[in-house]
Amino acid sequence: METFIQQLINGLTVGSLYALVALGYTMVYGVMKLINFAHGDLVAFSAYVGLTIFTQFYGSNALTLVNIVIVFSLTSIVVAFMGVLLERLAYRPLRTAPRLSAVVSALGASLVIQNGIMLIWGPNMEIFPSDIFPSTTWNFGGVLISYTQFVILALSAFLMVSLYLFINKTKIGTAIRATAIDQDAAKLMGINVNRIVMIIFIVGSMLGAIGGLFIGVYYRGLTFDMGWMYGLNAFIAAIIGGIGSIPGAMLGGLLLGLFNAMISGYISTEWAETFTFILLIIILIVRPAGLLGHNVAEKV
Amino acid sequence: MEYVLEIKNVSKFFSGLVAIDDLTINVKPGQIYGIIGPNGAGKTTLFNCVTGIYAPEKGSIKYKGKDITGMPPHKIAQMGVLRTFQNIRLFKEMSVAENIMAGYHTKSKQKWYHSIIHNSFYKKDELESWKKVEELMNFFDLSDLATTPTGDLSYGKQRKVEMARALAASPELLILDEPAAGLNENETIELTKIIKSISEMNIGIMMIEHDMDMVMNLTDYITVINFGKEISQGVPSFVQDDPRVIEAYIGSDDENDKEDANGK
Amino acid sequence: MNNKTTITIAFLAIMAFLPLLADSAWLSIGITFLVFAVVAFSQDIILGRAGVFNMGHAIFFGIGAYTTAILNVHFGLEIIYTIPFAIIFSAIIAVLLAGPIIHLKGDYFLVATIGFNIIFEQVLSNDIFGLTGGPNGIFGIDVIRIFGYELFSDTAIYYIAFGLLIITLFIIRNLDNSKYGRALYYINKDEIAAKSMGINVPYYKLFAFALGASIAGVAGSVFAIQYSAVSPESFNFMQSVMFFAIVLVGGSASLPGVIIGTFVMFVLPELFTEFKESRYLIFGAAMVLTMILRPNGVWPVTFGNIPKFLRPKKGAK
Amino acid sequence: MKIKNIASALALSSVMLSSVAVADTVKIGVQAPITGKYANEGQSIDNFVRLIVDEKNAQGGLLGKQIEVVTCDDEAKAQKAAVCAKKLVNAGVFAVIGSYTSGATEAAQSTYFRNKVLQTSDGTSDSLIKRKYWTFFRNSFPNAAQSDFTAEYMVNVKKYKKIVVLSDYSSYSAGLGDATEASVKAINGNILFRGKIKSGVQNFTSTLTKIKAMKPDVIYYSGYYTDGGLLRAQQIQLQIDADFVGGDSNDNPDFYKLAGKSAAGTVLINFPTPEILPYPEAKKYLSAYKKRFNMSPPSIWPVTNADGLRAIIEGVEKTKSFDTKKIASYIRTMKDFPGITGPFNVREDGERVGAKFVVYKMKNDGTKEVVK
Repeated sequence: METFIQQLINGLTVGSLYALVALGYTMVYGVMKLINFAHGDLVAFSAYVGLTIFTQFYGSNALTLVNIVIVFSLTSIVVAFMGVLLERLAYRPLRTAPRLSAVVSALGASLVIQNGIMLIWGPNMEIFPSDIFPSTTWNFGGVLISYTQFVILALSAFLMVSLYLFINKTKIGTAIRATAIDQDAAKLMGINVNRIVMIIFIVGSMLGAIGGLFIGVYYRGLTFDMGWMYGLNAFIAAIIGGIGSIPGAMLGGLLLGLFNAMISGYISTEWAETFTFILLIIILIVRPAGLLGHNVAEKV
Repeated sequence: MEYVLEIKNVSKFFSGLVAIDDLTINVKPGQIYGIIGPNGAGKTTLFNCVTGIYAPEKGSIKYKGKDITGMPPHKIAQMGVLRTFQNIRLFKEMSVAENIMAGYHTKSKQKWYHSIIHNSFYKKDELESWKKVEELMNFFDLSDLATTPTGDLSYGKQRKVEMARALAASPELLILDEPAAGLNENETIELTKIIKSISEMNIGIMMIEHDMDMVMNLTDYITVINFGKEISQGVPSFVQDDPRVIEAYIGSDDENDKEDANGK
Repeated sequence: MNNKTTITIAFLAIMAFLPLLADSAWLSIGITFLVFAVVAFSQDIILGRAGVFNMGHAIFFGIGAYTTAILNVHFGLEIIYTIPFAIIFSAIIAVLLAGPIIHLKGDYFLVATIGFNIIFEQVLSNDIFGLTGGPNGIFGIDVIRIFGYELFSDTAIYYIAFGLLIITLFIIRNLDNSKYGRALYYINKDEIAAKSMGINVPYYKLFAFALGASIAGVAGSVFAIQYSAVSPESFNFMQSVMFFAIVLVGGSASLPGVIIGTFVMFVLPELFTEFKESRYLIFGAAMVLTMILRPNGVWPVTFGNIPKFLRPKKGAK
Repeated sequence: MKIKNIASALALSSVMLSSVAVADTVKIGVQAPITGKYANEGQSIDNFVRLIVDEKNAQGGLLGKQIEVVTCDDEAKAQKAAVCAKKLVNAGVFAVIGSYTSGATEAAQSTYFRNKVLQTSDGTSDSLIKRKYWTFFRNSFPNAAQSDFTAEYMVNVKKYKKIVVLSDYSSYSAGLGDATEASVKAINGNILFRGKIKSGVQNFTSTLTKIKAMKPDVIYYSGYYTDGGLLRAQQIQLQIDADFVGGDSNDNPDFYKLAGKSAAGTVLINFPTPEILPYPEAKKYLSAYKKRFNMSPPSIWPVTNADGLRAIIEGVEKTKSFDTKKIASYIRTMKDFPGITGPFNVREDGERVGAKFVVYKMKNDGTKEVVK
């Protein structure tokens, strides 16, 4: 039982990272119907930027809370700027082009960011300091939660609730939802679609940046191609939840984290990815719109 | 066999909303059957049910006495029910001849291996196919445009290509969704003649049209629908004077407006 | 003689004489180019013609290579006899994998094929049934013998690959001028219109898969012969991304387009080794830029491929 | 484009032809990952080869001929390695040093064999000598030697009763893991669990939680430090009360950076690192290397490759010929040739014998002490 609950905690931690990243995919897909393949690489980029700021400004001394907040904010701003730049340069010129052109452009942008990271920070692993958060671990009857895990779970939950409120309760949120449903109609209603897309990229990139920083703080080792793996998992999470659906991305992320943990914990580490993708394919076949998305009838 | 198409008590819902409601329509071979009604009445939805794009929730559709309800579109087309689209669906980048060839697909007897090895059977079949395309291009006066991409053609020409494409499949039921939309007066007159001569080949024709002059001139029989329901049925002269029809059309939009429910 | 034929003949002539000029190292780059061009052409049948978003094409290339490797190394079958199996297995696997998901639309299909490719990598790496050799792959594949002659020189392998390219181009030409080939274009351009003309969309899409996969399968066999070794990393997801990008950057269903794409992605890196560090950055930027400047690829396809007697006489209009 | 391709191909081949014609030099090839993930190792192999060759050339060369080094970058990829092999053979080398990884070495082996070119590599995969090519000999020690040593240490020295063996999926790591499992079983040790993790996924908590429930005495990991350090950190975070023993590729400063304070107590089994090699040749060559390149080799592997080269040079000088067949059989009969990495003995099948290993233990402050 302890083992099971421990696996649950393990799964939820990584699941909330997936969820944070998945939100970026799902928001962009919702509005632009584009798989932003470069999003995972932005996440990796944010981890590197965060590390550079940490080491530049604070050395490896233990950090105060204020400093941590500053690093997180600065990184988010830099990455949000990158996200907007990405949209301007690689996606906006292709908004009316064939679907596949945008897909190729996204793949190209992913290569550019990934190899840009390699050229800037080098091909070898960069390592986060191990003492950003205290190394406290709480023991609840054999089930362990570390300080870092707790911060990840709590802050992710906070961010997701905030985003949910932002999308559902604010005027901008309403405009985003309207644009996602019908861009042309939204335009007619006086919504500036370019501005909405920019907001989507800012918010998505910032969430991805927080995810990337968590990955850095929790796992510490950074490689220039790491974004691809987190991106892929997060993207699968977005599809499981129903791509385009924001609560879907959150649910999908958590479920995928749990699913991975349970498969590796109880069935097989050898075939863990295979199981993940079989799950994905089954969901695509049985319920292509995902758990929380809804099917749109084909128009003729 | 009296009817080429028998639609019996067909209903179709979209997420709980009724799109067509208990319609019954019978089309005879060689008959030109008009479907009219205000925008959003469910006319195109009816056509989509007949051609298999949608499966109706209730009722049955019979083609030449055979039940085709819920069959996939390509099977229905293979049986001889061909259509054109309200918002022209041609293969834009491809030439007029290649577009018409698409209609001949069901008639060509080529097997998969003929796409790898071209034997004498292939050559014969291919020649026959292109001859048919040539015949249709002559019929529709499109021969000069054989190699032109259809995307570059005028609206009227595109409508003709779409009809030629449907005819290439030698249909027994031809479904035309607003064939005159966007056409000028001369083109409409030409189109009327063409439709007439198609019906003389004993092909049943079902058409949606907003151009009332054309409908009244051309059709043998009409069903008027509104909100998915039949409100009147009969020969043109009867329908024209039916008070229920006049009432349905009062306050409705300009007759050339796009039907919103049919989308893109 | 039209433009396309001229280009094809000129290209084949250059490729035919290349071994006379190149040394062995350049020859093996030449072989790689030919093999990858064949794979790209086979992907072009699925992606460029049928318009199916297949991002797992390396699977079929890999099935062919592993079929040859396994049958030769584990079962002692002569290389030449492994090729029919490579064709058939690739086609069968293609239909089995694509079949259940063939109705999925665009991006969903793409994601499912990414999934298949990653499962495929894992199957190879986990040494399934003790056949695939795990992450090492399979070494020591025999040389190819035809009519008792051992063909082990690079020149011989080059001409085998060259022959395969010619056969592929021949098949593609025949395909484009047939009922099946045209059906693929119709589906690509407008699926609903194609359906309404009586075209059985899933059937033709699966046909494209089977044909594309079997050609990729033979290319895989030649690849295995060239290196006398196969390993999972040659058939990973990144390779599929490359084959996907080649077709779209060059131009869907366009012969020069696919040749240009293959050349840029696989041969240029060999020529400009000094840019090795930044070459993927340059590739990525080139992919973005090409799509912005030429959304339909560097050299897009042109239609109007109809018999002479149907062409309007000059000056008719 | 096409024309340029042919032109450059022509230019290249003519350069090669003309250089083969010059008879007063001999060529030695280096096949190594100059770029990519293992670039630092590959570059160091190239550096070390050039150091030794320059020394030899300064002494008047090999049998009076100056040695020329031709380097080919295989990026540690099998496919590139096959191309490299052909390039080097065409360049007219009589011997090749490399490559760094077993996979790239194995992919090139048959080409060198067919063209009678000597090859020596540090690759540790047991399969490298399976085909018994006379052209090939190993300059490091095989996985089997390390796994026997590790098994002996865990089962007989530390008396662990419940052993967990983990590896990643790479050929090196999975091979060492399998070999260790077999070695432990061969001396009647108890393998509780043999698992694999995927390199780079970073989250190993599920596997570790599962292992925790089995209550092992020791977790042995045969993969690379990039995963080993995290594995150790997550083991401590999950409070799994077991020792951690790492295979040679865990021995890297980044292991401690990744594991942080959790690194303390970790045991690593490795070949002696260059700094602690006790042999006179080691002092000489390593200080020369440091002087010239302003750093030490990143690991022992460039050094074993240097020994491979020195063995070949010795073979040429003793047989007074460049006949590779003669050199190869001479190398197989040498007795305790004084290598930088210790006495150099090669068995008939090309295997280097007489492996030496060191056991290190990590201390709290990140330094390591030699236990054995």
